[in-house]
Amino acid sequence: MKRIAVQPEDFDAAAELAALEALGGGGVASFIGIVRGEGGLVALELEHYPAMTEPQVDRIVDQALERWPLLGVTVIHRVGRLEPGARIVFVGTASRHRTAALESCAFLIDWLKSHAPFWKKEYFADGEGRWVVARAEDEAKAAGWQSF
Amino acid sequence: MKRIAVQPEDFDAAAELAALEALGGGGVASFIGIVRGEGGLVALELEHYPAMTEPQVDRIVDQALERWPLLGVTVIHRVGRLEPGARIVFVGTASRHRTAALESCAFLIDWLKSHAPFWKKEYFADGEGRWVVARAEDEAKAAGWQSF
Amino acid sequence: MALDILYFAWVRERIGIDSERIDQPDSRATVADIVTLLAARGGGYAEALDDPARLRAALDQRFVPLDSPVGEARELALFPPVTGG
Amino acid sequence: MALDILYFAWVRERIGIDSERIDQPDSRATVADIVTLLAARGGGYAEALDDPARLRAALDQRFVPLDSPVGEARELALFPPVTGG
Repeated sequence: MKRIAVQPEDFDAAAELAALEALGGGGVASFIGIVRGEGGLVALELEHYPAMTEPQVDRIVDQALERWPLLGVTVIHRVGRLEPGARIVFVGTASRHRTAALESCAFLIDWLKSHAPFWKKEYFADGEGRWVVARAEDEAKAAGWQSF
Repeated sequence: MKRIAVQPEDFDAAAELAALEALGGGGVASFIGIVRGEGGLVALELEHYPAMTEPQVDRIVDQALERWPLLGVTVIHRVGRLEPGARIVFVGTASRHRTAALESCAFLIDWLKSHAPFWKKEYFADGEGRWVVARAEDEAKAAGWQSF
Repeated sequence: MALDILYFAWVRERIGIDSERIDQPDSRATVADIVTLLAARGGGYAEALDDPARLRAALDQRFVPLDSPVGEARELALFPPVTGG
Repeated sequence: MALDILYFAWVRERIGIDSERIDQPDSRATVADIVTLLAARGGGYAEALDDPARLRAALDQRFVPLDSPVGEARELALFPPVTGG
């Protein structure tokens, strides 16, 4: 099972997990990213490159499927304006092996951060907007999987 | 937040995730273990050491809390008779940092496998029961965290 | 002093009971000494306990190596390596 | 041949448009050559594009290094390093 969605709408994490659990593997790992309301942040705006986003996420998912014995992968990434507490991203993996499920889940979120065409802009109470700067740490984390 | 439960009843993964999401961190990682119906398995019986189980899981959770900056940890482990497709265990972690959430989730499931007093017996269609043998691989995985 | 002994999984099944109380022989006795003592009873005890390498133990609900002295502990549990998660 | 150029995030904001079509100068031109060409327009273009080290690019929806030749590509996207997830 491969499920990829890029959408402004929220998602139902329970339904996504249930679909992965139903695949008959022994383990389902998931990661949910959430907007933090720190430093007076009032909203996050997620821009993306529509023609590229889904094909690129699909390539990342295919890499995970090549690398680990997975029964299912789900990636949902939201775009548009999101408020503190809102979910941004869901990554879920199902496998017969817990290590495969957990590692591939970590790989997918690391690669989404550094290899998928999304850009975050933070808005604060004073109306000011600030583009989030890519962290060298995230690049390094994604690069770490190359030699894995 | 620290939530530990050892129970025969199933759990509501969505409610557990929602509680972790509400803690204000940026990330929630989870792992759900499920009974696989392979080789004609009809049920899994989970025995445990009641006076020791919760205190021991609590110690493992405390180690995770010492090692990673976590806002919340939930561990639910079922006991008794479970059929294929049934959930066995839920581990969920919330943190400001996705890596802390993912690593601590992997640590917790590895340590539960090798450091919590549960024993699995598999029952097959012919009525035969077979105690699951601990895998050296699991011991090694748990030991790997020592030098982490 | 009395020592409660608990058995789990196939150790429990082979011995045929899940717990019993014994008189602790000596506070300097190790878990392994008690395993040897019990195995010497023969039958299910020998079957369950004759290969200490396959056993794990807890004293007062804490995992311990088999060469640990029982000391003042009130409860000794004997079982195979755990398989939870 | 026509080349569609797309801008994202602060590159888009500084230039003030999200896309435009240009005549491709030469199929041997690299992405960096086109960035230099556009930056030479000055104003928002210079502001957005004068430091290629801060830019990333995609040709026909595939990430490429800035020294890649544009070749037969129909769409070039210019943007800062991505920050999704």
